[in-house]
Amino acid sequence: MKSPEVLEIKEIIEETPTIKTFIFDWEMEGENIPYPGQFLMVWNFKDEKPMSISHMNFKNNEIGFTVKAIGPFTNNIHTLKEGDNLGIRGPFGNGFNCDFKDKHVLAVGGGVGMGPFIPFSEECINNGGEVDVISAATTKDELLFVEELEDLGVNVYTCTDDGTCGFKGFATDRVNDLLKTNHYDSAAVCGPEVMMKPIFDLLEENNIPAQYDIGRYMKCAIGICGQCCVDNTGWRVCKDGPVFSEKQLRQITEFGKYQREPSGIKQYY
Amino acid sequence: MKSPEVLEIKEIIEETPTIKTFIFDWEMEGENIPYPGQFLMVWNFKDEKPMSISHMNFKNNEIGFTVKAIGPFTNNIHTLKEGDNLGIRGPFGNGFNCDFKDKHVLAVGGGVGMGPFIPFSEECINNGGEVDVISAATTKDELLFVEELEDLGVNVYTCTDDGTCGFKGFATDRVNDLLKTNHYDSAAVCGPEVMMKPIFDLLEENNIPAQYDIGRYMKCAIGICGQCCVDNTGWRVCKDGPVFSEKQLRQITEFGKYQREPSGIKQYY
Amino acid sequence: MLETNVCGLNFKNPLLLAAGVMGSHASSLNWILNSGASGVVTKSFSIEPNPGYHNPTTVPVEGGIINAIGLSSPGVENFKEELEQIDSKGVRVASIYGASPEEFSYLASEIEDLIDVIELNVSCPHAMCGYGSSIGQDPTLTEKIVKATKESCKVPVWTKLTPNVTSISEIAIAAEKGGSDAITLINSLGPGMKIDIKTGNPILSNKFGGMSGPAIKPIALRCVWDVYDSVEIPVIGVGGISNYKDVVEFLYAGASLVQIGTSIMDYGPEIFKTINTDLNEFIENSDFNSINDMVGYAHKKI
Amino acid sequence: MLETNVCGLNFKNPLLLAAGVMGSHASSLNWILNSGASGVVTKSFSIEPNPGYHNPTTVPVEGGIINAIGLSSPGVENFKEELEQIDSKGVRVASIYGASPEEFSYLASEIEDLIDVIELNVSCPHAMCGYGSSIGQDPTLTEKIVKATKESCKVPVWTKLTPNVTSISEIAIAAEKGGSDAITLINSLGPGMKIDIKTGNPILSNKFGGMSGPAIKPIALRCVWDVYDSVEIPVIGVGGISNYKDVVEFLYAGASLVQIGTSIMDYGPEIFKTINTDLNEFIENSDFNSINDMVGYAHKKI
Ligand SMILES: Cc1cc2nc3c(=O)[nH]c(=O)nc-3n(C[C@H](O)[C@H](O)[C@H](O)COP(=O)(O)OP(=O)(O)OC[C@H]3O[C@@H](n4cnc5c(N)ncnc54)[C@H](O)[C@@H]3O)c2cc1C
Ligand SMILES: Cc1cc2nc3c(=O)[nH]c(=O)nc-3n(C[C@H](O)[C@H](O)[C@H](O)COP(=O)(O)OP(=O)(O)OC[C@H]3O[C@@H](n4cnc5c(N)ncnc54)[C@H](O)[C@@H]3O)c2cc1C
Ligand SMILES: Cc1cc2nc3c(=O)[nH]c(=O)nc-3n(C[C@H](O)[C@H](O)[C@H](O)COP(=O)(O)O)c2cc1C
Ligand SMILES: Cc1cc2nc3c(=O)[nH]c(=O)nc-3n(C[C@H](O)[C@H](O)[C@H](O)COP(=O)(O)O)c2cc1C
Ligand code: FES
Ligand code: FES
Repeated sequence: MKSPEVLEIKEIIEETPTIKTFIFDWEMEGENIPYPGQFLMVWNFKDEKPMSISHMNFKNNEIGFTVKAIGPFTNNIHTLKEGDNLGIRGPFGNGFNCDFKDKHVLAVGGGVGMGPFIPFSEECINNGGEVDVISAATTKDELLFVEELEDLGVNVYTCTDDGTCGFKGFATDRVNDLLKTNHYDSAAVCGPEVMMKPIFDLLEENNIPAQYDIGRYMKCAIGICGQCCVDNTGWRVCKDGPVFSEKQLRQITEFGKYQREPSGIKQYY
Repeated sequence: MKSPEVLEIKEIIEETPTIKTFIFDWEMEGENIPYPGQFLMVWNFKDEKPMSISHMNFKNNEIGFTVKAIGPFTNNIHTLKEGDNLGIRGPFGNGFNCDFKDKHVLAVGGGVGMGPFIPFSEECINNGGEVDVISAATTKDELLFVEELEDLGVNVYTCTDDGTCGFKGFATDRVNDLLKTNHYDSAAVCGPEVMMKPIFDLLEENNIPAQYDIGRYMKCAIGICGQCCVDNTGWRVCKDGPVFSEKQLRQITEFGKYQREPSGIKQYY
Repeated sequence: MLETNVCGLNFKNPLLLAAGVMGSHASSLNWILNSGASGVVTKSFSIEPNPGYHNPTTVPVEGGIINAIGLSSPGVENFKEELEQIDSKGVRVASIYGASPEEFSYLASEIEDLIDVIELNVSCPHAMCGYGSSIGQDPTLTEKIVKATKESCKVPVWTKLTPNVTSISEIAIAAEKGGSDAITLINSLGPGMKIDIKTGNPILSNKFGGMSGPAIKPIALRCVWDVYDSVEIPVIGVGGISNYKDVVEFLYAGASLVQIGTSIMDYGPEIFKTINTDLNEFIENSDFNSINDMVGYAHKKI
Repeated sequence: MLETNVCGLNFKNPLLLAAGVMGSHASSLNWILNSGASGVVTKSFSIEPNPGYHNPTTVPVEGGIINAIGLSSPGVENFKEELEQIDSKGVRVASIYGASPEEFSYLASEIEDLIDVIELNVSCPHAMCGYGSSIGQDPTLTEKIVKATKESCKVPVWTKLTPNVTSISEIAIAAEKGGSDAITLINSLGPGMKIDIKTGNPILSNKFGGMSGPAIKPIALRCVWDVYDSVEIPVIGVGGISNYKDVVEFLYAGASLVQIGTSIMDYGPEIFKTINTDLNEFIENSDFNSINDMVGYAHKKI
């Protein structure tokens, strides 16, 4: 375990009106080497919160994450400029299995839940897999990573609640639609839990093995404080997750129902 | 730095009426590997004192030291039986240079100061050197390691104060005598300081480079407490020694004059 | 071989989970019980909900971590739901905290039917003023709180002390006088701090946090030694335990049971199984016939 | 870049040798000065000779060592010979210990002409009863001893405190009231202990010893932070320093100077040179213009 390392923001990419990507120099060696689906703890000297790794550049030794401004912390992060400091510790968690040689994989990302899917797609393709990605958002302007993924050779299917781009409707409907014409060996899903739950149900019905990148309130991120443990297994999302297989998720009885506030009080969806 | 490890005494050899060797199983690996001239700290659960390593068996994984009963601690050690426990930590200190390929080396050991000279001779011979050893003692029964050294192929010259075996007189006289007929490239000396000092003077006169294994009262043995530091350089006998070259010894102004009690008070010889 | 009885309760081995580590939900506590712990101590909870401090709440230091979680708690009403679900095959210890004898005794009476033991946290070194170690640094207040708790419940009460006092024996004796059934020591050490040298910011949002992990073991052992000599009631050792050798040291120093916290970070819940196996082997190869034989053994050697 | 002035004395850098480490002879102290320290603190000495405890007197623990040397001392008469020979190119600090105001003031008056500063050791955690931390845990006695010493000598007096108290600020304030010119913190932590599990013997002959080395740094830093906030006089930081980053942390927390002890075990006297070089580079690449600019910097950040 390491202390936060204070790094200068090397580059800021304005992805959408509410989402920015922050990029840092990062020595890609030893425990520093990230894996798709892992996350960082980001310290703005007032608070510290988890962010999925959305950018891994092994050639240029860079790492990055993509932040949606939704509250005090993320709004503050959005005010920062290139050259400003942030404390970073990690990578943490288990990450996705990306070992899909000759397999067809469907990744579904809702909003900023698209975060892990560039590194995930890259790794799957490097391993000889074929990747389709559903990038879902409320509206066209909020769609993430469409071009970047197409450049990687991914088949990207967009989906917006308001129909401003691609499929009009929710990600579940989009998945349902694709399943009619395509065969998938596996899936990977990340997004708000209210989005993930119906997709989980759908994929279960269709017997498609899948990995789910879930979020819980995090304090230590090193598997000790117990804040992020899920019912009924007690698994720590920060250490045993954040990615769980469909088999594991069947045992996480709180999935789609509630999560816990910092005090530990259950917050039902 | 390691804690004392409590080990069973594997074998006790009665070397002389006042001297015994204690042998232990010892994993010869990593930091455990000893070098001739290094010492161990030996804990009898009442006190802990330094003892030169006199026995190193790399095949059987054994280590040992040779103790002369002269006071409370060493008398207690002499009462122990095979199978009894002692705490051992080490090896400590720098050890002898044994790199004497095609050189002729004279080792001079007074009493239990012979301790390091079996491992020393073995290493010198392995490196292609020729070794003469003067084993000096008060009387014949107290002579140490004569046979063992001869078995190694060392030329052993005995020397007793009372003339009961070999040369009659002090070790210095024996060295003086040998220098008349033999050429030595280097020397190694260990014994009481009152014995070492005249030998040092003699070897200096004869321009023979030499190494001196000296003793000082020791507490920590890890170079921190400062008890064993020598004037005028401040070197720590436990860490920077216990073996010093003739060049170093010239700077150790207290050599042959005094050493310090546990309180730090100087004790003149 | 590993069974022992303390305060009239049977423990299938001397290893318990320490308070505050994976201790906020019944589900994680049950995982720990299934991993071989004989008992679990919950995260400390209070009457009212408390979100704790902002992150960062933990930071690594040489030989361990410092933490200032800030005693986050869902409040007793919400926490009852968790307590009810802790598997009764293990010894269930509820750690409670408050600011006054009344708060402690109220909490105890509210939950005593759901658990086996109550542990009083009068020792958290990063609690809000009036809580935690500010109590456990005052012998009179400690005695009062223990007494009030004892009067309000029938289960055994353990008092957990802070090492951050001039004399831990003085506090332990006060707790014993108050009627404590055992003394748990130590809560995390210090507090300590860490400062980022690039910006000058203390890393923990609370600036200070309690130190835990292997680095605090020598201090914890000495506290156990001292308190074992000072009181008649059992001592429960905690602080830096990561393997069976550490457990043996604590037993020898006078602990009847031990608790394990921070090492779960490095070894996971499996640490309980590993230590039980190793400890069992150690005892079988020794002259001891039970855990109880080992308790305080080092005191007889000097 | 590294020069600083504390208590009216010039230090060519902020690094001093801590008391008791290679500090018994002028020869080793001079070696340390030649290795780059700006000053040296001697091993603590008393009026009468004292051989200290039997071995073992040190034992390693996670992140450091524990020691119970037992304040060995040749006595002031014998030690004067050493004091006279310490090179005056560095700041010469004599660490003294005793059991009463009279003993401290006698010692101070005996040696003040031979040295630049007197450091009062009222903090050794393994001293005989009546000495060391049994003084530094009592604010009234601490104040009296500081006062008596100040009245008996003209050189600056630093008071070295133990972290093993409920409130270190309380003791620091007492020392300041007594007239101390600076506060040195911390002496070794605990005490702690280690037990051999094969035999059950505590390893140190004194059973308990003070903990030092990297593991105690978080506690030392927090003590410096607290005392910096509580007194007006300078604070001197010590505890677990092994590299320039540690020094920066201590300066930020409020230390005007630092002392280094246990790390010499791993890095030798060369550690002073290494840290000076690295610290100089750090400052040159920063916005600071002097050591003094850095002192207490972290307090301004919160
Ligand atoms: C493993 C993981 C990966 C994440 N990856 C990303 C990412 O790549 N991009 C992104 O924008 N967001 C990500 N998040 C969510 C992100 O941490 C929250 O958006 C952020 O913490 C919100 O903080 P706030 O102060 O801006 O808003 P708030 O109003 O304080 O919080 C809004 C919601 O964010 C969540 N949240 C707040 N604090 C935490 C915390 N300490 N730990 C976990 N969740 C918290 C809670 O659900 C909360 O209701 C991730 C969360 C997790 C657990
Ligand atoms: C590097 C080194 C290697 C040694 N190797 C051997 C050896 O191989 N065999 C052997 O018999 N002896 C050896 N000695 C000496 C041995 O340590 C002492 O003989 C022993 O400590 C005496 O203790 P005692 O209680 O029996 O006698 P005491 O009457 O207590 O001491 C007699 C003398 O031994 C020396 N001594 C005592 N305690 C210590 C101590 N802690 N550290 C150093 N010297 C001490 C002092 O000069 C003292 O005057 C060595 C000493 C050193 C420093
Ligand atoms: C993250 C964390 C949270 C803790 N929370 C509590 C708590 O709520 N109540 C308590 O009494 N002790 C708490 N502690 C202290 C531990 O129970 C234990 O006393 C201490 O950490 C020393 O043991 P260890 O070194 O095995 O962790 C906490 C410790 C940690 C690391
Ligand atoms: C072997 C040893 C001996 C010590 N002797 C003394 C002493 O005589 N007087 C004193 O004030 N502090 C003494 N100390 C404490 C140190 O000066 C210092 O306060 C403590 O070790 C913490 O610093 P460090 O971690 O850099 O060693 C001693 C420490 C050690 C390790
Ligand atoms: S956040 Fe602490 S255990 Fe996961
Ligand atoms: S014995 Fe302690 S420095 Fe050598």
